[in-house]
Amino acid sequence: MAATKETMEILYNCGTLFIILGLPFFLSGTVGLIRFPDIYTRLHALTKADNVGLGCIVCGLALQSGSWAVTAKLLLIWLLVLVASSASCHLIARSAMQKNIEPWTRS
Amino acid sequence: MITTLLYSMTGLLLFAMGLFTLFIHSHPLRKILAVNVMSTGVFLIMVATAYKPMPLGNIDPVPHAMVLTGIVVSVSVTALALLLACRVQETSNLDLLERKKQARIPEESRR
Amino acid sequence: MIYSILTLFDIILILTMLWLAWCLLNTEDIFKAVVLFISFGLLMALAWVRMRAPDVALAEAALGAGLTGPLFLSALRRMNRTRKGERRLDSDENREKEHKANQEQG
Amino acid sequence: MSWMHTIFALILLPAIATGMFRILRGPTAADRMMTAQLFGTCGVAILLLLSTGMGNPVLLDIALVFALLAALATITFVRRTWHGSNKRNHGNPL
Repeated sequence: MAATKETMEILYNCGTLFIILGLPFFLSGTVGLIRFPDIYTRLHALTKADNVGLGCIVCGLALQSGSWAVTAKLLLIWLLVLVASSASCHLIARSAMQKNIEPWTRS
Repeated sequence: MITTLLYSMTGLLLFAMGLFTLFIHSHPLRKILAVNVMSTGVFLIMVATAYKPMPLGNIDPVPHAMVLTGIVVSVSVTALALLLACRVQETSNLDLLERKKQARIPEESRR
Repeated sequence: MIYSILTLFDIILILTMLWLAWCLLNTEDIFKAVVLFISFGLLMALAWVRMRAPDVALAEAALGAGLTGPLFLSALRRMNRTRKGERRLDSDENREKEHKANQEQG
Repeated sequence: MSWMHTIFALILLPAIATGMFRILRGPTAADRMMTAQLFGTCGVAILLLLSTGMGNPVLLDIALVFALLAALATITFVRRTWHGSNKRNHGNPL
Protein backbone atom coordinates (compact mmCIF):
# COMPACT_ATOMS: atom_id res chain seq x y z
CA MET A 1 0.00 0.00 0.00
CA ALA A 2 1.64 3.19 -1.17
CA ALA A 3 -0.03 5.62 1.15
CA THR A 4 1.26 9.05 1.94
CA LYS A 5 1.11 10.46 5.43
CA GLU A 6 -1.94 12.59 4.68
CA THR A 7 -4.08 9.71 3.45
CA MET A 8 -3.07 7.66 6.48
CA GLU A 9 -4.22 10.45 8.73
CA ILE A 10 -7.52 10.80 6.88
CA LEU A 11 -8.09 7.06 7.15
CA TYR A 12 -7.30 7.15 10.89
CA ASN A 13 -9.81 9.93 11.48
CA CYS A 14 -12.46 8.15 9.43
CA GLY A 15 -11.86 5.04 11.55
CA THR A 16 -12.32 7.03 14.75
CA LEU A 17 -15.57 8.42 13.36
CA PHE A 18 -16.81 4.90 12.59
CA ILE A 19 -15.96 3.66 16.08
CA ILE A 20 -17.78 6.62 17.64
CA LEU A 21 -20.73 5.82 15.37
CA GLY A 22 -20.74 2.20 16.55
CA LEU A 23 -20.74 2.88 20.30
CA PRO A 24 -24.35 4.24 20.54
CA PHE A 25 -25.66 1.04 18.96
CA PHE A 26 -24.20 -1.01 21.79
CA LEU A 27 -25.49 1.38 24.44
CA SER A 28 -28.95 1.49 22.86
CA GLY A 29 -28.93 -2.29 22.62
CA THR A 30 -28.38 -2.51 26.38
CA VAL A 31 -30.99 0.15 27.11
CA GLY A 32 -33.47 -1.59 24.81
CA LEU A 33 -32.79 -4.92 26.50
CA ILE A 34 -33.65 -3.37 29.84
CA ARG A 35 -36.57 -1.17 28.83
CA PHE A 36 -38.48 -3.10 26.17
CA PRO A 37 -41.60 -4.98 27.32
CA ASP A 38 -41.50 -8.18 25.33
CA ILE A 39 -39.16 -10.98 24.28
CA TYR A 40 -39.45 -10.21 20.55
CA THR A 41 -38.77 -6.49 20.95
CA ARG A 42 -35.79 -7.30 23.17
CA LEU A 43 -34.51 -9.61 20.45
CA HIS A 44 -34.83 -6.73 18.00
CA ALA A 45 -32.70 -4.46 20.21
CA LEU A 46 -30.12 -7.20 20.70
CA THR A 47 -29.61 -7.87 16.99
CA LYS A 48 -29.04 -4.18 16.28
CA ALA A 49 -26.23 -4.13 18.83
CA ASP A 50 -24.78 -7.36 17.42
CA ASN A 51 -24.77 -6.56 13.74
CA VAL A 52 -24.56 -2.81 13.22
CA GLY A 53 -22.63 -1.85 16.36
CA LEU A 54 -19.93 -4.47 15.95
CA GLY A 55 -19.89 -3.84 12.19
CA CYS A 56 -19.15 -0.14 12.69
CA ILE A 57 -16.42 -0.87 15.23
CA VAL A 58 -14.81 -3.51 12.99
CA CYS A 59 -14.98 -1.13 10.01
CA GLY A 60 -13.32 1.66 12.00
CA LEU A 61 -10.56 -0.59 13.35
CA ALA A 62 -9.93 -1.99 9.86
CA LEU A 63 -9.54 1.51 8.49
CA GLN A 64 -7.06 2.31 11.27
CA SER A 65 -5.08 -0.92 11.14
CA GLY A 66 -3.29 -0.32 7.86
CA SER A 67 -2.44 -3.95 7.16
CA TRP A 68 -4.38 -6.49 5.14
CA ALA A 69 -3.87 -9.41 7.55
CA VAL A 70 -5.43 -7.58 10.48
CA THR A 71 -8.29 -6.40 8.27
CA ALA A 72 -9.01 -9.95 7.15
CA LYS A 73 -9.01 -11.20 10.72
CA LEU A 74 -11.37 -8.42 11.82
CA LEU A 75 -13.75 -9.22 8.98
CA LEU A 76 -13.63 -12.92 9.91
CA ILE A 77 -14.56 -12.06 13.50
CA TRP A 78 -17.45 -9.92 12.32
CA LEU A 79 -18.78 -12.62 10.00
CA LEU A 80 -18.56 -15.24 12.75
CA VAL A 81 -20.48 -13.04 15.19
CA LEU A 82 -23.05 -12.34 12.48
CA VAL A 83 -23.63 -16.03 11.75
CA ALA A 84 -23.72 -17.00 15.42
CA SER A 85 -26.05 -14.23 16.53
CA SER A 86 -28.49 -14.66 13.65
CA ALA A 87 -28.65 -18.41 14.17
CA SER A 88 -29.23 -18.20 17.91
CA CYS A 89 -31.71 -15.32 17.67
CA HIS A 90 -33.69 -17.20 15.06
CA LEU A 91 -33.74 -20.28 17.30
CA ILE A 92 -34.93 -18.26 20.29
CA ALA A 93 -37.68 -16.52 18.33
CA ARG A 94 -38.88 -19.77 16.77
CA SER A 95 -38.96 -21.53 20.15
CA ALA A 96 -40.89 -18.62 21.61
CA MET A 97 -43.44 -18.84 18.80
CA GLN A 98 -43.73 -22.59 19.33
CA LYS A 99 -44.33 -22.01 23.01
CA ASN A 100 -47.21 -19.64 22.09
CA ILE A 101 -45.73 -16.57 23.73
CA GLU A 102 -47.88 -13.72 22.47
CA PRO A 103 -46.16 -10.69 20.93
CA TRP A 104 -46.69 -7.50 22.87
CA THR A 105 -49.30 -5.10 21.51
CA ARG A 106 -50.11 -1.57 22.62
CA SER A 107 -53.33 -2.05 24.51
CA MET B 1 1.37 -2.06 42.05
CA ILE B 2 -2.21 -0.93 42.55
CA THR B 3 -3.41 -3.36 39.89
CA THR B 4 -1.80 -6.27 41.71
CA LEU B 5 -3.40 -5.15 44.94
CA LEU B 6 -6.85 -4.71 43.39
CA TYR B 7 -6.92 -8.08 41.71
CA SER B 8 -5.48 -9.88 44.74
CA MET B 9 -8.19 -8.43 46.94
CA THR B 10 -10.80 -9.48 44.38
CA GLY B 11 -9.44 -13.01 44.38
CA LEU B 12 -9.56 -13.09 48.17
CA LEU B 13 -13.16 -11.88 48.24
CA LEU B 14 -14.19 -14.39 45.57
CA PHE B 15 -12.59 -17.22 47.55
CA ALA B 16 -14.37 -16.13 50.73
CA MET B 17 -17.75 -15.83 49.04
CA GLY B 18 -17.37 -19.23 47.39
CA LEU B 19 -16.39 -20.88 50.66
CA PHE B 20 -19.35 -19.30 52.45
CA THR B 21 -21.78 -20.52 49.80
CA LEU B 22 -20.22 -23.97 49.82
CA PHE B 23 -20.96 -24.20 53.51
CA ILE B 24 -24.47 -22.83 53.72
CA HIS B 25 -26.23 -24.16 50.59
CA SER B 26 -27.26 -27.76 50.05
CA HIS B 27 -28.07 -28.04 46.34
CA PRO B 28 -25.21 -29.94 44.63
CA LEU B 29 -25.17 -27.78 41.49
CA ARG B 30 -24.74 -24.68 43.60
CA LYS B 31 -21.91 -26.32 45.49
CA ILE B 32 -20.14 -27.02 42.19
CA LEU B 33 -20.64 -23.41 41.15
CA ALA B 34 -19.19 -22.28 44.47
CA VAL B 35 -16.11 -24.46 44.03
CA ASN B 36 -15.65 -22.98 40.55
CA VAL B 37 -15.80 -19.44 41.91
CA MET B 38 -13.29 -20.39 44.62
CA SER B 39 -10.86 -21.77 42.06
CA THR B 40 -11.25 -18.59 40.01
CA GLY B 41 -10.29 -16.56 43.06
CA VAL B 42 -7.13 -18.62 43.57
CA PHE B 43 -6.16 -18.24 39.89
CA LEU B 44 -6.74 -14.51 40.12
CA ILE B 45 -4.36 -14.18 43.08
CA MET B 46 -1.69 -16.25 41.31
CA VAL B 47 -1.80 -14.24 38.09
CA ALA B 48 -1.97 -10.94 39.97
CA THR B 49 1.31 -11.71 41.74
CA ALA B 50 3.00 -12.21 38.35
CA TYR B 51 1.74 -8.94 36.86
CA LYS B 52 4.09 -6.11 36.02
CA PRO B 53 3.16 -2.93 34.18
CA MET B 54 4.58 -2.46 30.71
CA PRO B 55 7.83 -0.49 31.24
CA LEU B 56 9.04 -2.69 34.11
CA GLY B 57 9.83 -5.60 31.81
CA ASN B 58 8.37 -8.99 31.11
CA ILE B 59 5.99 -10.92 33.30
CA ASP B 60 6.76 -14.15 35.11
CA PRO B 61 5.57 -17.06 32.94
CA VAL B 62 5.58 -19.80 35.61
CA PRO B 63 2.34 -18.78 37.40
CA HIS B 64 0.72 -18.40 34.00
CA ALA B 65 1.58 -21.97 33.08
CA MET B 66 0.27 -23.23 36.40
CA VAL B 67 -2.97 -21.30 36.05
CA LEU B 68 -3.41 -22.56 32.50
CA THR B 69 -3.10 -26.15 33.70
CA GLY B 70 -5.40 -25.36 36.60
CA ILE B 71 -8.15 -24.04 34.34
CA VAL B 72 -8.12 -27.15 32.19
CA VAL B 73 -8.12 -29.41 35.25
CA SER B 74 -10.94 -27.45 36.86
CA VAL B 75 -13.13 -27.80 33.76
CA SER B 76 -12.65 -31.57 33.67
CA VAL B 77 -13.24 -31.84 37.41
CA THR B 78 -16.43 -29.81 36.98
CA ALA B 79 -17.64 -32.18 34.28
CA LEU B 80 -16.96 -35.21 36.47
CA ALA B 81 -18.65 -33.59 39.48
CA LEU B 82 -21.73 -32.71 37.43
CA LEU B 83 -21.99 -36.28 36.17
CA LEU B 84 -21.64 -37.65 39.70
CA ALA B 85 -24.25 -35.22 41.05
CA CYS B 86 -26.73 -36.18 38.33
CA ARG B 87 -26.07 -39.84 38.98
CA VAL B 88 -26.53 -39.48 42.73
CA GLN B 89 -29.83 -37.71 42.30
CA GLU B 90 -31.11 -40.14 39.71
CA THR B 91 -30.25 -43.33 41.52
CA SER B 92 -30.77 -42.49 45.16
CA ASN B 93 -33.17 -39.65 45.70
CA LEU B 94 -36.50 -40.86 44.38
CA ASP B 95 -36.16 -44.44 45.46
CA LEU B 96 -34.92 -43.37 48.87
CA LEU B 97 -37.96 -41.16 49.39
CA GLU B 98 -40.27 -43.93 48.27
CA ARG B 99 -38.57 -46.43 50.53
CA LYS B 100 -38.75 -44.07 53.48
CA LYS B 101 -42.45 -43.52 52.93
CA GLN B 102 -43.13 -47.23 52.65
CA ALA B 103 -41.08 -47.94 55.72
CA ARG B 104 -42.91 -45.29 57.71
CA ILE B 105 -46.45 -46.45 56.91
CA PRO B 106 -46.32 -49.90 58.56
CA GLU B 107 -44.64 -48.42 61.63
CA GLU B 108 -47.48 -45.96 62.10
CA SER B 109 -50.14 -48.56 61.49
CA ARG B 110 -48.50 -50.84 64.02
CA ARG B 111 -48.96 -48.20 66.67
CA MET C 1 -2.59 8.90 31.01
CA ILE C 2 -3.22 5.40 29.70
CA TYR C 3 -2.43 3.79 33.03
CA SER C 4 -4.98 5.89 34.89
CA ILE C 5 -7.62 4.96 32.30
CA LEU C 6 -6.68 1.30 32.65
CA THR C 7 -6.93 1.55 36.43
CA LEU C 8 -10.45 2.97 36.06
CA PHE C 9 -11.19 0.04 33.73
CA ASP C 10 -9.88 -2.33 36.44
CA ILE C 11 -12.09 -0.81 39.10
CA ILE C 12 -15.29 -1.05 37.03
CA LEU C 13 -14.41 -4.60 35.97
CA ILE C 14 -13.72 -5.68 39.55
CA LEU C 15 -16.91 -4.14 40.92
CA THR C 16 -18.98 -5.82 38.20
CA MET C 17 -17.26 -9.15 38.86
CA LEU C 18 -17.85 -9.01 42.60
CA TRP C 19 -21.49 -8.05 42.15
CA LEU C 20 -21.96 -10.83 39.61
CA ALA C 21 -20.35 -13.39 41.91
CA TRP C 22 -22.48 -12.28 44.87
CA CYS C 23 -25.66 -12.53 42.80
CA LEU C 24 -24.76 -15.90 41.34
CA LEU C 25 -23.98 -17.38 44.74
CA ASN C 26 -27.14 -16.09 46.41
CA THR C 27 -30.02 -16.42 43.96
CA GLU C 28 -32.85 -18.86 44.54
CA ASP C 29 -33.07 -19.92 40.90
CA ILE C 30 -30.33 -22.26 39.76
CA PHE C 31 -30.82 -21.47 36.07
CA LYS C 32 -30.25 -17.78 36.80
CA ALA C 33 -27.07 -18.72 38.64
CA VAL C 34 -25.84 -20.71 35.63
CA VAL C 35 -26.44 -17.79 33.23
CA LEU C 36 -24.68 -15.46 35.65
CA PHE C 37 -21.78 -17.92 35.76
CA ILE C 38 -21.44 -17.79 31.96
CA SER C 39 -21.27 -13.99 32.13
CA PHE C 40 -18.81 -14.25 34.99
CA GLY C 41 -16.48 -16.40 32.87
CA LEU C 42 -16.60 -13.76 30.15
CA LEU C 43 -15.60 -11.01 32.55
CA MET C 44 -12.83 -13.25 33.90
CA ALA C 45 -11.42 -13.47 30.36
CA LEU C 46 -11.38 -9.66 30.25
CA ALA C 47 -9.56 -9.61 33.60
CA TRP C 48 -6.87 -12.02 32.32
CA VAL C 49 -6.42 -9.79 29.26
CA ARG C 50 -6.00 -6.81 31.54
CA MET C 51 -3.31 -8.61 33.56
CA ARG C 52 -1.29 -9.24 30.38
CA ALA C 53 -1.95 -12.97 30.34
CA PRO C 54 -3.41 -13.59 26.89
CA ASP C 55 -2.65 -17.31 26.97
CA VAL C 56 -4.73 -17.78 30.11
CA ALA C 57 -7.44 -15.59 28.56
CA LEU C 58 -7.55 -17.82 25.50
CA ALA C 59 -7.96 -20.94 27.64
CA GLU C 60 -10.61 -19.25 29.76
CA ALA C 61 -12.55 -18.07 26.69
CA ALA C 62 -12.50 -21.53 25.16
CA LEU C 63 -13.11 -23.60 28.27
CA GLY C 64 -14.63 -21.38 30.92
CA ALA C 65 -17.08 -19.44 28.81
CA GLY C 66 -17.63 -21.89 25.99
CA LEU C 67 -17.64 -25.36 27.53
CA THR C 68 -18.69 -24.99 31.16
CA GLY C 69 -21.94 -23.18 30.38
CA PRO C 70 -23.39 -25.93 28.16
CA LEU C 71 -22.19 -28.54 30.67
CA PHE C 72 -24.09 -26.84 33.48
CA LEU C 73 -27.18 -26.36 31.31
CA SER C 74 -27.24 -30.05 30.34
CA ALA C 75 -26.77 -31.16 33.94
CA LEU C 76 -29.52 -28.79 35.09
CA ARG C 77 -31.96 -30.23 32.61
CA ARG C 78 -31.11 -33.77 33.56
CA MET C 79 -31.60 -33.02 37.25
CA ASN C 80 -34.90 -31.19 36.71
CA ARG C 81 -36.22 -34.05 34.69
CA THR C 82 -35.50 -36.67 37.31
CA ARG C 83 -36.75 -34.52 40.15
CA LYS C 84 -40.29 -34.51 38.80
CA GLY C 85 -40.50 -38.27 38.98
CA GLU C 86 -39.85 -38.94 35.32
CA ARG C 87 -37.24 -41.37 34.18
CA ARG C 88 -34.65 -40.45 31.62
CA LEU C 89 -35.97 -41.03 28.14
CA ASP C 90 -32.78 -42.58 26.89
CA SER C 91 -32.23 -45.05 29.70
CA ASP C 92 -32.36 -48.69 28.67
CA GLU C 93 -35.14 -49.63 31.05
CA ASN C 94 -37.42 -46.94 29.69
CA ARG C 95 -36.62 -47.78 26.12
CA GLU C 96 -37.60 -51.38 26.71
CA LYS C 97 -40.89 -50.25 28.26
CA GLU C 98 -41.65 -48.04 25.31
CA HIS C 99 -40.80 -50.86 22.97
CA LYS C 100 -43.17 -53.24 24.77
CA ALA C 101 -45.94 -50.63 24.78
CA ASN C 102 -45.52 -50.09 21.07
CA GLN C 103 -45.66 -53.83 20.42
CA GLU C 104 -48.84 -54.18 22.46
CA GLN C 105 -50.46 -51.32 20.62
CA GLY C 106 -49.38 -52.52 17.23
CA MET D 1 -0.77 2.09 22.81
CA SER D 2 -3.60 4.51 22.30
CA TRP D 3 -5.62 6.04 25.09
CA MET D 4 -8.57 6.82 22.85
CA HIS D 5 -9.40 3.18 22.20
CA THR D 6 -9.04 2.43 25.89
CA ILE D 7 -11.61 5.13 26.63
CA PHE D 8 -13.96 3.55 24.09
CA ALA D 9 -13.54 0.18 25.81
CA LEU D 10 -14.21 1.92 29.12
CA ILE D 11 -17.49 3.27 27.70
CA LEU D 12 -18.57 -0.21 26.63
CA LEU D 13 -17.91 -1.81 30.02
CA PRO D 14 -20.87 -0.16 31.88
CA ALA D 15 -23.11 -1.48 29.10
CA ILE D 16 -22.27 -4.97 30.34
CA ALA D 17 -22.75 -3.96 33.96
CA THR D 18 -26.20 -2.47 33.39
CA GLY D 19 -27.31 -5.39 31.24
CA MET D 20 -27.10 -7.53 34.39
CA PHE D 21 -30.44 -6.16 35.56
CA ARG D 22 -32.17 -8.11 32.82
CA ILE D 23 -30.55 -11.34 33.97
CA LEU D 24 -31.64 -10.68 37.53
CA ARG D 25 -35.29 -9.91 36.77
CA GLY D 26 -35.89 -11.49 33.36
CA PRO D 27 -39.38 -12.95 33.27
CA THR D 28 -38.55 -15.87 31.00
CA ALA D 29 -35.41 -17.93 30.73
CA ALA D 30 -34.81 -16.76 27.15
CA ASP D 31 -34.38 -13.15 28.30
CA ARG D 32 -31.51 -14.21 30.54
CA MET D 33 -29.85 -16.15 27.77
CA MET D 34 -30.22 -13.21 25.35
CA THR D 35 -28.48 -10.97 27.86
CA ALA D 36 -25.63 -13.47 28.07
CA GLN D 37 -25.36 -13.29 24.29
CA LEU D 38 -25.21 -9.49 24.39
CA PHE D 39 -22.42 -9.86 26.96
CA GLY D 40 -20.51 -12.03 24.51
CA THR D 41 -20.80 -9.50 21.70
CA CYS D 42 -19.85 -6.62 24.01
CA GLY D 43 -16.87 -8.68 25.18
CA VAL D 44 -15.75 -9.17 21.58
CA ALA D 45 -16.01 -5.42 20.94
CA ILE D 46 -14.08 -4.60 24.14
CA LEU D 47 -11.35 -7.08 23.17
CA LEU D 48 -11.05 -5.57 19.69
CA LEU D 49 -10.76 -2.06 21.13
CA LEU D 50 -8.29 -3.17 23.81
CA SER D 51 -6.07 -4.88 21.26
CA THR D 52 -5.38 -1.46 19.76
CA GLY D 53 -5.54 0.29 23.12
CA MET D 54 -3.00 -1.95 24.83
CA GLY D 55 -0.98 -2.52 21.66
CA ASN D 56 -1.31 -6.30 21.74
CA PRO D 57 -2.45 -7.96 18.50
CA VAL D 58 -2.82 -11.36 20.22
CA LEU D 59 -6.15 -10.18 21.62
CA LEU D 60 -7.69 -10.51 18.17
CA ASP D 61 -7.30 -14.29 18.44
CA ILE D 62 -9.11 -14.29 21.78
CA ALA D 63 -11.93 -12.30 20.18
CA LEU D 64 -12.02 -14.90 17.41
CA VAL D 65 -12.42 -17.73 19.94
CA PHE D 66 -15.16 -15.76 21.70
CA ALA D 67 -17.02 -15.26 18.43
CA LEU D 68 -16.70 -18.96 17.63
CA LEU D 69 -18.02 -20.17 20.96
CA ALA D 70 -20.62 -17.47 21.62
CA ALA D 71 -23.44 -19.33 19.93
CA LEU D 72 -22.71 -22.63 21.66
CA ALA D 73 -24.29 -21.73 25.00
CA THR D 74 -27.38 -20.21 23.41
CA ILE D 75 -27.95 -23.13 21.07
CA THR D 76 -27.49 -25.60 23.93
CA PHE D 77 -30.00 -23.62 25.94
CA VAL D 78 -32.61 -23.57 23.18
CA ARG D 79 -32.22 -27.22 22.20
CA ARG D 80 -31.81 -28.66 25.67
CA THR D 81 -33.33 -26.47 28.35
CA TRP D 82 -36.10 -24.60 26.62
CA HIS D 83 -37.17 -26.74 23.72
CA GLY D 84 -36.70 -30.04 25.48
CA SER D 85 -38.69 -29.03 28.51
CA ASN D 86 -41.94 -28.86 26.56
CA LYS D 87 -41.22 -31.82 24.34
CA ARG D 88 -41.67 -34.32 27.13
CA ASN D 89 -45.28 -33.32 27.77
CA HIS D 90 -46.53 -36.42 25.97
CA GLY D 91 -45.94 -35.04 22.49
CA ASN D 92 -48.06 -31.97 23.05
CA PRO D 93 -46.51 -29.24 20.88
CA LEU D 94 -47.36 -26.48 23.32
